[in-house]
Amino acid sequence: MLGYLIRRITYGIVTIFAVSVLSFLIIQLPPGDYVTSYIAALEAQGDDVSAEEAETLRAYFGLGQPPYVQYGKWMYQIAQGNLGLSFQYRVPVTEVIGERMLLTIILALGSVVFVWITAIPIGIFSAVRQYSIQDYIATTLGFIGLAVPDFLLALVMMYLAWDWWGFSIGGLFSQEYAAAPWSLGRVVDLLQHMIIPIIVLGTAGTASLIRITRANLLDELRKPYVVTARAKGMTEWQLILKYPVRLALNPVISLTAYIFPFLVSGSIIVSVVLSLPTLGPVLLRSLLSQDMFLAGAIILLIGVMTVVGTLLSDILLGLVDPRVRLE
Amino acid sequence: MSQEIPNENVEVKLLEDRVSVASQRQLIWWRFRRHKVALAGLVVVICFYLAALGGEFLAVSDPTAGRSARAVVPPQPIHLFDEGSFSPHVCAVEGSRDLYTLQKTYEADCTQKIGVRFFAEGFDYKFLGLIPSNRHLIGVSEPEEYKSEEYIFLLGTDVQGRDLYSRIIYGTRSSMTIGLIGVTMSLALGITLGGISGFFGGVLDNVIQRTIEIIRSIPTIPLWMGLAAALPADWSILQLYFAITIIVSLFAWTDLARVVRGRFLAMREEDFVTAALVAGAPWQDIIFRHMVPSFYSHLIASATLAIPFMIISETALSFLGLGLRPPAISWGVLLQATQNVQAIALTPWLMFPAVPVIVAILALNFMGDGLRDAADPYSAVES
Amino acid sequence: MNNETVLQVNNLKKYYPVEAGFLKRQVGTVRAVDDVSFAIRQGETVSLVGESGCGKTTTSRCIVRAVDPTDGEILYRRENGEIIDLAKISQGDLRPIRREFQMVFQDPFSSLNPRMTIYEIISEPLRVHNIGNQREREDRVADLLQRVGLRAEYMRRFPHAFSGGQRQRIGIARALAASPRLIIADEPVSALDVSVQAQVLNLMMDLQDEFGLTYLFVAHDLSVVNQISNTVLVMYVGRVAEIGPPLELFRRPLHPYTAALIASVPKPDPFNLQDRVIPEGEIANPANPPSGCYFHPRCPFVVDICKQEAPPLEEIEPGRFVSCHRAREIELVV
Amino acid sequence: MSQSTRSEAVASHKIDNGAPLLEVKNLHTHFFTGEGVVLAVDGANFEVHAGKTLGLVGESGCGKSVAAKSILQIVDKPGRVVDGEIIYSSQVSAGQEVRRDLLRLDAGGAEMRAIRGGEISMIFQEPMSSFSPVHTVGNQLTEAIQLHTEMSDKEANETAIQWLSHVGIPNPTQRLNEFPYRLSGGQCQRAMIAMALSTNPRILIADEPTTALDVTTQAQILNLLQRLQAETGMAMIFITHDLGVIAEVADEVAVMYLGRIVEKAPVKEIFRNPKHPYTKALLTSIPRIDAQPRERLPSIKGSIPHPQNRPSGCPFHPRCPAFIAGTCDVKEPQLAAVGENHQASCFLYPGC
Repeated sequence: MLGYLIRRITYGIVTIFAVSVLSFLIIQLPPGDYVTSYIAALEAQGDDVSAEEAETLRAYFGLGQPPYVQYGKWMYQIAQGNLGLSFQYRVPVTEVIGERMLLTIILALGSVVFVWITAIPIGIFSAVRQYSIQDYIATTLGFIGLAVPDFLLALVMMYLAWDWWGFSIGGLFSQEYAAAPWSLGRVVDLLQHMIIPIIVLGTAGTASLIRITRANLLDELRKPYVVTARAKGMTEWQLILKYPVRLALNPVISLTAYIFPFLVSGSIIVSVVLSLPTLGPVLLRSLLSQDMFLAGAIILLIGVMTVVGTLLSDILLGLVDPRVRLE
Repeated sequence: MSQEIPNENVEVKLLEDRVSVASQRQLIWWRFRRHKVALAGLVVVICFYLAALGGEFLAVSDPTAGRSARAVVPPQPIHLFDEGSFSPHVCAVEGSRDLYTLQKTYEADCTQKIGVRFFAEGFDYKFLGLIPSNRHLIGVSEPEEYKSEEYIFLLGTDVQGRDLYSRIIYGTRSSMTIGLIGVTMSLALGITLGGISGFFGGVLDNVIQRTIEIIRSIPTIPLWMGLAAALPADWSILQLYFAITIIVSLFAWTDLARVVRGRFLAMREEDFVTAALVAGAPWQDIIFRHMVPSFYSHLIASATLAIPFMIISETALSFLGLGLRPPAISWGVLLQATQNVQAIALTPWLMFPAVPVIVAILALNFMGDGLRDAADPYSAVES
Repeated sequence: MNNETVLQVNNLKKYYPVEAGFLKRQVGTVRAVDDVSFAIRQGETVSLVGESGCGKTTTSRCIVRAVDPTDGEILYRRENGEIIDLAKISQGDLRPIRREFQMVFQDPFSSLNPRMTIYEIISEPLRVHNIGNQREREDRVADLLQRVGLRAEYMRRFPHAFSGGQRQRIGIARALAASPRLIIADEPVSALDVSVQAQVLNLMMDLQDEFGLTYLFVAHDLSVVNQISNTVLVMYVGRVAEIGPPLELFRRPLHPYTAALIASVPKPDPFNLQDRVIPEGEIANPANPPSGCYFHPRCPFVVDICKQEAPPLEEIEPGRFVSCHRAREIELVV
Repeated sequence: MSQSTRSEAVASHKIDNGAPLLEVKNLHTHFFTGEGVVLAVDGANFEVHAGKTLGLVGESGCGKSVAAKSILQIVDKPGRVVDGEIIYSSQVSAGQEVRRDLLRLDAGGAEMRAIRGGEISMIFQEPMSSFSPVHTVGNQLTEAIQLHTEMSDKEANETAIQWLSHVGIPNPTQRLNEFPYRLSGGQCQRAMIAMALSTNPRILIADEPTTALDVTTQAQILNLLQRLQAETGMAMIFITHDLGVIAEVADEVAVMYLGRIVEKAPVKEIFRNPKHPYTKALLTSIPRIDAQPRERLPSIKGSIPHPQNRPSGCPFHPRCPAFIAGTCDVKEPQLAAVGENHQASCFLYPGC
């Protein structure tokens, strides 16, 4: 188990490194260096920046030095908790991200839970009652859920909400709570607003998880140990829930590791459509306005979140399946 | 009863003979054919690519020609009969501006009928980029007679007064080919790297596998967004098109590489591969006569299932304004018009481009699923 | 190596590293084949027999170089008398020689490429070695098919049209296509039904007589081995336990393991059910074998030396080789 | 072989009043597949007597496993028992027997489940994959015990340990907490036997229990099964394709071919005086360790047809050396007496 854990953590670190390099690359890609765009942004807003100030800034970020030095400085700053400045908002990136980060995590976790509690029972039922009407319905719905991209689903939901009830489903808070400090009322308000985003976000994941649970369970149901259990005299549901489901869930758990990045990524576009106060809309705006420090920081943070999520589900798999630890 | 037995046997015998000499490809086709949904998917996919090829012929009007006079016209239904006789037409619309909301509104005026016919004359184009023509599948009977707003807007028009139906047809080309080209690129990468990984194994395999694992756990959408946003603003449509295709396929090759590697590894253990080795076959022979033909069907299935992913990616990026940019036309670009709730509320028909996206993805998924089942015609047939 | 010998294997070894941990450190060695020596004379059948993990299949794969041996010699006498070491030769140099020794596989399903017609499968060795033109190859395949008891027109069919026994015949036809001298048969009848097994065994013996073939026959079934071999080689955990002609070896084994094997085989004879002496314990793990003679923890005749020293393979009677410290003193009954 | 003392859990069942413990009559189990109906078992008749072993012998696809699973009503989908009777006499109290048709019981009902694994246990061919890889051996063993007894966890654990040591597994207490992959194939099969016998069944169905094992391990397992049978007095249905194994373990033999019992007799009678051409051919075509090397074996021509292409009439007629045109390929022979305690279904014998 320890070896397995070390291996997983090493992969995680390497992945974070890869993401950080890519994020840095993205920061560097637009023409002109960061200070030039920063100064341009400041001047556009009426501020005057002297040549010395510009030089100080350049030295601070190590501009003009080789890229790996700049990368090193950027990483060093990040390790200090300094994610740089957003020149669009003119405040430190950490301030812009703050609560949005938390809400992004809550949304992704909520979707994982939603995916689990809907997909697994449906998948199990679908496999056990293979070729029944319910199975066909679940399979077809699964297919459609897989085919509809989540942002289109969000659009459709918005249209329906507008057309049927005449209200907008955007946002995660009602107006009275939007800027209020955290309180029980705000949490309840948040939960109410999260239902539709979670459904939108979780649909594709649910669909694929239904299919995978079903396929895995069908595989497991043919294995000899199921016959053994049956020959013991167990009731059908008793044995299905104890044995094949238990085994079929292993790949499902490890799959969560791969669904998680999709949920986090997917939440970005869905958030844009539903104008949720998560990282998504900020990322889009920063990319469109070339606010690259903010963008780079967000991409890096999302990368770290994904890696941590993946790591957690890998560890979960290791706990659940003795064969994984053995490897 | 007993007289019937020989007949039955003859039939069984004939069937047996037919199956005995059936090649792999035939068996796959027979098996695929039994999947009715997959077959329907195949037909739909073919239709989409035909539409991509002959978009100009299918379009009603020039997709870039817009006039503010006919902005946001709602979809016009085609009436097949006129006073009991067959004469397809649409009703003309009368535009006016609501003085209160300043919104443009249209009223159908069925006293003015605009005749619709097949193979009508319309704007000039070159069919397949070669043959000059001005015939279109459908169009107005006498184009010269009508004013600009008196035309057929099957799915309505956008804010700039461009015919949405024609734009969707044009969008098919970029959206569907990005999938195809993207998959081709992913396949090239996936086959090369997966093949190296699976055939040679060892350190190389280890490095490639770890790389794939890392790429798979990277959150792709934010990275695409970042990469796409970093593309220079002054690039041409064509440059953007290829850049976006490359970005999209950059992250899709890993699945295909895994499929290829897995197949190679499984194949290496097959006795018939050892048999070829023992027979003295050179390694090119072993790879291209034995291994590759044994899994190309699986590969086609996996590639088919990867296309929807590419289509979704392009649509999403363009929808966010990070992918193809106007004047390029793709489904994602068209959907950009629906980014806010007001647009959806007032001009819901602008959401029509979502329909081909969903239909294309569904069709490709069904087809790919059927292919995957059929790819291994010897696996136990589920009843 | 005398003139009659086609293949002589000397001290063949195949070790696999056992890797563990994140950095794939080697933590041990599986001695799949550990110092195996034997010789096959022209026109004869030598059988490798033993239980799972005894290294019989690895030995055969080393000889055809589907696996590269770790150490040892595999001397092969070509038709022109030239002697080459198959263990050392490069794959490229080996290729033209390959047509002289062919292989028959255990699994009749995985050994035929399902994408190829029977003609393509059987003619592959001909194609690879550029023997004959299309017409001649077709005639050859038709001839081979008839020879193994199938109809010539089957060459247009695909493997899925045939039963296990028929497929095994096709596999034999392929092995014969380029007129080899030596055939390595890896459990060729184990996957077949009892009623088909005899057909294939008979066919193999007929072909051997007709073409003067030399067989290396790998099997786990002692009765099958008894039926087809001139010489039997009993293996245990990568090592040779005993070599001898079947008639003597099965009636009067010299190694306690051979005796145990024979006693364990259920005999289709309900009239003579005697109490058998079957070995206790389990087959040793090749990754972690016991000291000395690998069989000592299960051997009823074990003495101290067995625990310390691995016995050498000695010829204690003409044609009877055995690796047991006590082979000369103990009396084994079956 | 470990000679542990007889465990308390082992109770003797020896009662033989001549009536069979289990009677399978005219069993038909068919598989309804997309390509057509496969007659996996097509009219099987056999009896199992207390303390005796019935050897069910046949080649691949003859339906021997399906017949066994039909007894417990655990035939996999799309298979279904379509006809027949399986009469089982259970012992309600000392000397009192109740005869029930198992096929009339609800497959998922409590009554059938009490029999399944309780009174009739089963062991399988693949000992490794017959255990769930993610549950400990002990978990799976105690579960079987607790399904059929009122034992507490602790008692069940103790019983499980007793049984593991009784079947010759070293360190049973430790093994109990281990996962099956830590056990060798032979040990897994021993654990499987322990699990099957821990509920004191009156009949043990052994479905090719030694086919996947090495020959020395096979001998150990066969010895173990015979020892346990002698101790408990249970009846056994032993399914195999190996006539050598049959000769060793069986008292009665039923030979199956393509879903039918073609011959049935006591073991010595089958080997001394086989009647059906299939049995005869099978016996002469098996290689023997005591035979003269390099002699040709008489072989059966052709191969077993695919169960979907079942020949008309007698299923063996296309391969039969004694084929009678116009009879064997048209009419179906019935199982009839051809001697004392000896039945065969072949037109060579009157009454078939």
